[in-house]
Amino acid sequence: MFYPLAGKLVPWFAVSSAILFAVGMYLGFFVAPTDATQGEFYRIIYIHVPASILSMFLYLVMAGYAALGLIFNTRLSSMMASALAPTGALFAFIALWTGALWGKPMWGTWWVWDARLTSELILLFLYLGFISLHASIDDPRRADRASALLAIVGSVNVPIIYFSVKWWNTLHQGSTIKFTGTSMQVTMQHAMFTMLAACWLYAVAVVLSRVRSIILERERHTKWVAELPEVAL
Amino acid sequence: MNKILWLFFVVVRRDLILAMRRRADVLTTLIFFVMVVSLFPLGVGPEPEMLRKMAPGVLWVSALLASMLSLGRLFSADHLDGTLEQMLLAPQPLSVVVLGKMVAHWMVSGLPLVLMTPVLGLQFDMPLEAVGVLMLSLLLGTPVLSMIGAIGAALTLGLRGGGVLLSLLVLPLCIPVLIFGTGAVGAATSGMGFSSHLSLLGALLVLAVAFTPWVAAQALRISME
Amino acid sequence: MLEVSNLACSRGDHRLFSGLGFALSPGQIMQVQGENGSGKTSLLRTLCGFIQPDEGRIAWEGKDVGELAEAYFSRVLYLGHLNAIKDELSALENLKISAAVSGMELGESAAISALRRMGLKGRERLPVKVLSQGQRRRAALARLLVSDAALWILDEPLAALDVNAVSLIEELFGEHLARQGMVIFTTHQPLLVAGAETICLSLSAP
Amino acid sequence: MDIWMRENPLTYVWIGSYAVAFLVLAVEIALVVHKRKATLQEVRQLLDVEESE
Repeated sequence: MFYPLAGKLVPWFAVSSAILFAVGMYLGFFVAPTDATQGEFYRIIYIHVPASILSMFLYLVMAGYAALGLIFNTRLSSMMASALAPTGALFAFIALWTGALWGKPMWGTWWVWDARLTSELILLFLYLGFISLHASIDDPRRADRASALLAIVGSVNVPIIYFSVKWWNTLHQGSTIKFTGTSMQVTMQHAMFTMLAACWLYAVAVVLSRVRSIILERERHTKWVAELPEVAL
Repeated sequence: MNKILWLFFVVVRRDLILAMRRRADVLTTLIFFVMVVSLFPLGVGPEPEMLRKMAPGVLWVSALLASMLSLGRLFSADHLDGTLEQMLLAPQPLSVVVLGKMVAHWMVSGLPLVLMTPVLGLQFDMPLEAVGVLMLSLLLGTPVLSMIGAIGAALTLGLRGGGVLLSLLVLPLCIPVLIFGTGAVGAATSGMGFSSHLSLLGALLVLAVAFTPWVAAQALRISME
Repeated sequence: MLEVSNLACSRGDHRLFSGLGFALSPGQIMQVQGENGSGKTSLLRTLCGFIQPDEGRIAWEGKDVGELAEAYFSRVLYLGHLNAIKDELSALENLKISAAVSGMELGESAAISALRRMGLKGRERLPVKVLSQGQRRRAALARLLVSDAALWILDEPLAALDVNAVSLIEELFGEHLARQGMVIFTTHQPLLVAGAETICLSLSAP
Repeated sequence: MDIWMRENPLTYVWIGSYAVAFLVLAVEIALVVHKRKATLQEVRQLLDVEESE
């Protein structure tokens, strides 16, 4: 059964994520050198880039789980999909927030209609749509299936949206400002990958513990839930 | 094949007759469109230069909002009186019925907007050529809005607060249509070729015709449980 | 031939019925009984394919209904609590359109004679919104007269009908069974069909 | 604000993005923990009701 396994795994993921966060921050702030053109500000990318990568990837994972749930009618996949959505939305939010903070010293304004930022914003809208559709349907099975369909439609649309936004952007601005023109130094890469791994592990830990609650909620009428030690307390 | 076409036309004709009997609904959408478009100059000021630049965006966004407004009724009226259940039992694929309803919805709520465009374009002092391109882009783009919107309408069928939720779900998905639609007009006014924009819009339309009826049919089956 | 085995259905957390099985052969009629909330409507909607059952199988002439899909739908006529008629249209238009949606082209005269038999003479062309509840139900039930479906699934067909109309429905059921049709229905009123024994299926709240 | 930002880039980066990001994550963790507690309690209540029946 998935529930106890997830319960055992959560602390491991949580602890290793915390360690990696600490290591990544140390590398990012004390080991990695100051960037020649962007000064200290570039250090935002250690949180910005992992957050935006994760927000996009989690959407695909979510749509994948949702599709599995829709096609094979496996309830666990649907529960995973709905557990993934809030985490993905938060990462999208962090990516937007840090992107704006990075943009202020770099471009002199908080918000630039840059292709990446705009796509990220639309991604956040898609997450919010998924969450609110799921929340407004009372019947859990219909909620799972309807939002799964939405997630799939969204994931098909994401490339089209990205392409169109990018195209629109080049049309209006001529050239976009690149994040890092020069190749990154090795220590920067190390810091980046450590932070990325930390975010990954964090996402896994949070999603697993959220899905545990969802399982309990959905299966509260079954016998095995009644026999769980933490319930019997 | 013939039976499929026949069912398609039956559904289109049915929805058109119903729309004719309820003209007020159709008119409100159109009036909403005209009003929103007319509000923009009041909001940003009457400088012709700026208005001319803004016109395609304003008209497109208003068309998007107007089509959201009418989408709520696409399935819900039939859901409430039980006729939708009968359509689920049609002996031909449900996507045919859905496509029929999409087409009828567009003819009732999209086409009038396209026809209204020249008048509104004059309000914004748009050059004649740009108005033509705008009409063309709306002609290609509004069916896509109806089709994507139908998926949202099917998903939110019978939910409380369905109308707002519908916009929340559908608007992000409509962004590419908006971009290519306004892009075409922008390109035309700045003297560049606009055919690439229009062909991209056309490609979106083809994609939408190919996939959205099926997706919306699945959504309906989910929502009707 | 409709065969149902080990059918289970639930709404939300609530299990409506499980382990339900029956078979209905041509010429047979079945009444589904049960208290309010026992899942009668859900059962009928499941039989129509609107609701996916949690467990179990519904087979039409030996084949799974889910695989038959449209081929099965063309054999079914369903009338739910809702009349499935449009207020803005006349009874005649409603009948013709619903016949068309179910894949049948219906001539004007056939439609009019069906409506007349349902006791709507002189009201065929009035918009349905001016008719009374009972008359609307009659307009909806007129579909029974023009349909060629083998399986009728009717949810409370007698609601809002007067005595004359009820005996007309009994007559229609008799004719349909004589044509080797099948009927599944729910009702809270007594209904007698001449020449056929009604099978009873009781749903009890678990 | 702009001047302060240029003079203290590291503080800006820290407070602006990392602190906010970690705050967001901390809120999420708190919500998940809370949800876990609430669900457990709900399930227990349900079982109590069933037992007393």
